[in-house]
Amino acid sequence: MNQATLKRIGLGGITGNPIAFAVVLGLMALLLAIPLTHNGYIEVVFRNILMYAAMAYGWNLIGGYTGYVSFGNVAFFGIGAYCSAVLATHGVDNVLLYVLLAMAVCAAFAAVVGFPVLRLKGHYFGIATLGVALAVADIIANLDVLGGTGGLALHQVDEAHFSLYYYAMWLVTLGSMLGTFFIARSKLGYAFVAIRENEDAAAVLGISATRYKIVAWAISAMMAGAAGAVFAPANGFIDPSITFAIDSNVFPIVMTILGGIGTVAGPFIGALLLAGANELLQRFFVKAHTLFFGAMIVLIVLLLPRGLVWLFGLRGGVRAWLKSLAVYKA
Amino acid sequence: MHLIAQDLVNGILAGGILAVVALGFSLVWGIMNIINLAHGAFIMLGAYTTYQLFTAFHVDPFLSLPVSFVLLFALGYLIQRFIMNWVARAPVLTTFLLTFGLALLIVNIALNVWTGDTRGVTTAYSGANFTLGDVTVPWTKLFTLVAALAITGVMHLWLTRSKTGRAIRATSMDIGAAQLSGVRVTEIYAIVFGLGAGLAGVAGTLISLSYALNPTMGDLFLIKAFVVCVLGGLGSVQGALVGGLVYGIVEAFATQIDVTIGGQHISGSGLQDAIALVVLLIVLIVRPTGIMGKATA
Amino acid sequence: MKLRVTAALGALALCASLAAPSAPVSAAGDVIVFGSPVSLTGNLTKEGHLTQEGYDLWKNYVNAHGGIKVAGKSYKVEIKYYDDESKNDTSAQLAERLIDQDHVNFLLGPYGSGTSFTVAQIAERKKIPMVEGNGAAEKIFNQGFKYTFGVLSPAKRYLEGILEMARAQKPAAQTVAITAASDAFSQEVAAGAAAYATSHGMKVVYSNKYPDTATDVSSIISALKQTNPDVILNAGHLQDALLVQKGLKEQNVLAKAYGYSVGPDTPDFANALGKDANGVFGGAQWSDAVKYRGAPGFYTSAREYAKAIDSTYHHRADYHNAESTAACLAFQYAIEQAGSLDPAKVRDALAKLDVTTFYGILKFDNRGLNVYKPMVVNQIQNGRLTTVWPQFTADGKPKYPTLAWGQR
Amino acid sequence: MSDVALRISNVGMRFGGLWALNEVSFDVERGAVLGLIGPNGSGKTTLMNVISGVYKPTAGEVTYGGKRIADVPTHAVCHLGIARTFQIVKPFASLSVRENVAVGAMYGRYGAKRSTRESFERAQELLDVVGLARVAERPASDLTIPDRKRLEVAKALALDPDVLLLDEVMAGLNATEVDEALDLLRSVNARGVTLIVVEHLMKAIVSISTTIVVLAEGRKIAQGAPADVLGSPQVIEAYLGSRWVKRQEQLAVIEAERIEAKRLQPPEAGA
Repeated sequence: MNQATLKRIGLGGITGNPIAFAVVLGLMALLLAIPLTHNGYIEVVFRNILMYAAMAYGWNLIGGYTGYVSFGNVAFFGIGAYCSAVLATHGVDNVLLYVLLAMAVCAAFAAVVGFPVLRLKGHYFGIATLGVALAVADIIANLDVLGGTGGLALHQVDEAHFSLYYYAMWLVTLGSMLGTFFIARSKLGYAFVAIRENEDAAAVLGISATRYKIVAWAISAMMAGAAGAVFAPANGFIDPSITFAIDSNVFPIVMTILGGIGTVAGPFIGALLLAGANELLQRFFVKAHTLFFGAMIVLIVLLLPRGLVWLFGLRGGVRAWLKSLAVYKA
Repeated sequence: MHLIAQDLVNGILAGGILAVVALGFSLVWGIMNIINLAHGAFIMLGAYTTYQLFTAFHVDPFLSLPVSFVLLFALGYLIQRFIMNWVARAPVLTTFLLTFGLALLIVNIALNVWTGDTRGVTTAYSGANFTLGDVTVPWTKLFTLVAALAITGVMHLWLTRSKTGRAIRATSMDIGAAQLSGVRVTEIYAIVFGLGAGLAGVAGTLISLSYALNPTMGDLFLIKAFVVCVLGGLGSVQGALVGGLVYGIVEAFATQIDVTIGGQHISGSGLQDAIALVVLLIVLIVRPTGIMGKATA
Repeated sequence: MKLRVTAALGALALCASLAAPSAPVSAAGDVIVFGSPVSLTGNLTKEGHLTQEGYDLWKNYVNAHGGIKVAGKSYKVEIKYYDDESKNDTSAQLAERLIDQDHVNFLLGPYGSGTSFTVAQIAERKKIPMVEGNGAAEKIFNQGFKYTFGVLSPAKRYLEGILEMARAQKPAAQTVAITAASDAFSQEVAAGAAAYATSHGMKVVYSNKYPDTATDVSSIISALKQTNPDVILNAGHLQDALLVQKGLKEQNVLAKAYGYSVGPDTPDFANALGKDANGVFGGAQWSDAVKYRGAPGFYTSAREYAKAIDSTYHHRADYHNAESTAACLAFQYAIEQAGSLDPAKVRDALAKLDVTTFYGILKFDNRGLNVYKPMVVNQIQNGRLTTVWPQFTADGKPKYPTLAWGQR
Repeated sequence: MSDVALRISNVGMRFGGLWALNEVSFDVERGAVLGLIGPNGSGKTTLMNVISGVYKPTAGEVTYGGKRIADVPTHAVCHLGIARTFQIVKPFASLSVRENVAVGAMYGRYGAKRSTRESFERAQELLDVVGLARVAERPASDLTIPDRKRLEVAKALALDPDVLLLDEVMAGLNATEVDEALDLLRSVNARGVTLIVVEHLMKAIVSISTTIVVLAEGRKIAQGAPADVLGSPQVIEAYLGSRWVKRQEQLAVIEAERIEAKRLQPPEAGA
């Protein structure tokens, strides 16, 4: 089995394996029923899963589809959250407005910053985005109007509105998922993938790499920003250490890769599994859960180097799978 | 005037450590294309090695440098050989994910071994200093800088002169060609990863002299390593040094900025990360491969 | 195909087990269950453990002495812990779980101001009282929360005592330099100290902040050194306290007093610095030297409490221990006074609480904050933590001015 | 004759101290098939890169319909009607063969007018034309070398070009495949597409080109009809080296001697 054949395994086209996508859509439909449990805990757990999934979709678009590995998407999550907080402190109490403003601001910010930053390639792009994220966090932490490190308190969440944020987050995630699906299948998606595969060859085919990279990053920013915009009022309080947390930066990347990079199902599957497993481990191993969490990631990477979506495309049972693993060994 | 000189000295002294912090990270990234998120954990292990030797056997921290290098080299070598190698041909980000998991594992094992207590390595000469005109220079940090320079120099010589060093550089330029000329890439990779870990261990030892230890200390240095190695130029020994010094000096001078604009008090010190990062962005935009990086066509 | 089915089943099992309650904590009706998300891993592990020790010591005492009496009936106490890794979204999730899944009666606070704030909101929404002893940022108490109570003195008071002490010495301190980490708690501490100094005729000659991720503060120390202050204060956490103290020695900065908001009270501080820790002052919520006479139902004096901590956990009682235990005590007395486990009634009892304990007075203002208890000032003297201020509770005299480096 | 599609005037391209191209000038007429030949390193691929806008020339200019190509960004060059293939093929490895071609149809000259679906239909047509329909669904990274060359041509054709630059699309093909490729190019040319062909296979070049331009060490050394150009000793020397010329001369002498000997031999009786 050669590298080329391996690449085909589990790929199933630009949107990834269709069965995996169908399963994910089904799961999304099920998640709509979560608030019916009237269990705040379950709701918060899944709201956080959805939040991470939306951020993972954002990252997947620029990192997975366009091949520009961003280490700074948390900036958009944070900016989105602050958009909500600023509106809330000015008396606006409307999640839709929060999300719209966050998406607009994030897209604009991504476009402005993207112009110089997206000229950089590969690792240098990655670091530049990390720089942008840390700098944005630092600047907000030093701005008194935004509460500095003290943060901003939004209005108190009451029981009646509690599920509202769940549904809002669900919609943001569904939007990111379907957005990814339709973008991937559209001309835009093919431009992104062409840039990922070979920027020079893409240019010769008439694709303006600069333009489409910025478009990809702006859409990516909108997804993360929308998640942030719902997170802020749901959490009721934000500060730079919450909204620009390292985890919020790394987790979506980890989830996407674990689920299946450059697929529509991957980010969701990754988020569900990672956040779900983390929650369970935390419950059963109050102290050692992070240890097991680390071990779990290592094992999954070693057993499924191309992500969980790969499972859906594997044919020929355990033996074929083991055989295909050997190909990744140096 | 005296503050400017003092800041320059502070910056250079801090930059020397950052250079070593970034060196191993930069080599692994530049040569193997692996973003090693476990680098911070390796730094922490190096610091604890020094701590253990110091508290149990009163070994001077500087004397423990070779020990932490060797121990961490061995650890890195084994990890690459028996874990990372398993997915060596998978896409780049797969190994990135793997190092994320490894970092979690190592840090949490350390939490169980050493607990979350904060510890320090305080030697008899810790804090001793001398003055040059108005400028105060702490001996420990000066020695640290000297050690950092020496390590960078040795690394540079080894990479350019030794047979293995050349094989490493050949591999980083063209794996296929290197393989054809008889380089065992698996072995080279294990050595490079070991080297990266060993240098992280050395950095940890040097850090333990000025910074208190706890199992999660590595993360802060990991982020700095990211910035420094790109600032200087990925995979370049001199780049790490230049990047470290630039970063240290920028941070030192950023501290003294202090202005008030429209009622908003801006402390450069509070913004020192942001300032350093803006410098990074400017450098990258002017020179997309870092200060010492090779310009590519 | 088989693989996929296995995977799908695995995923299903995972979802299902999320919904299931964990170990049945409140089997019978004669147990009061408290819940607390604390930092058991992550960068606040140490503080999280101290918090947990404080809670557990109280639980063991109460259970060994017949439990809490509510309307004539004795209840045993149980505490359900989860690890919030000091992360905000995690502690929110855990607080919800404790309430909805584990059905705890009451919440004990997490460690840290940010997480306390998050959990406070959930307590408010669910109308479950929370008493916390480890989130001193005043912001938490300015939101109008009715179900959150803090047993500790607010952040702005942390360094006031040191300034008060330094002003009372001869020669009296005139000038002060303040360095502070950028996090919310430290900023409140610094602002409080600066306000106190200015309003009491002292001059703040230097004030600056550094990122709470700083690994080198030497340039701040260089700038501070130029202003030649009488008192050097640092508002931060253990790691930066060590960094600052080392840096001060490295640059040979001489002041009459060195004070830290957090650091000197943890044994780690003196262990890490050795002799260089001598002479350092630390603001503390409590020390084992305080001379309060506590109400019955628990150790009545600080000495007894310290002895219990030492024999159980084999280290000197830390104020994180004490304030955590105090949070439990607030519940104990409030529940007894309410004579009920009804959350609303216990809340009202907490609001009216006025009791003295080994830790000091437990009484809350209308925001839920314990503003009635003074802070203490400790000084490390010959490697030992000695309480030196306020005078009525001190077990030693402040050594002032602090000796030059190398003579300590 | 005045219908010039592409004008290359005094183009020079310097890399560091080396002039890869030096004062190269020639016109390409609309509808022509121009063969561009020269030894390795003579600057053929560099010239292709200049024409397709990948490199900006150090000196001189390339104009297409009176418009300077150096001012047009790479991605917009194809919108003018110029398409190219790469000597080292650059397929989008994880995309299928059809998708590879469809990307060209989407973003090429008439891409804006095509829906995604129409682009795929166009791609399928082109795959039929180049003979890749049988592997349309396979990932491009699976293709054999000859198929990759075909894919390059199909991608370029998907851009609906007026001028098509072909960089060694026949290298590595066997005799039958070369003939197929030539037929393909002829049919493309017959539809009015101007071709610029870089090729090592002399036979192929000669059979298809209307004009041949010869480059050596970055300079143009000859231009003209295939037969004329290939006959020129200067070209032969530059292209094949002086030893080859010498050997040809020796061969010519031997041949002349052989013929002479044959003439002198008396005819056999009864033959």
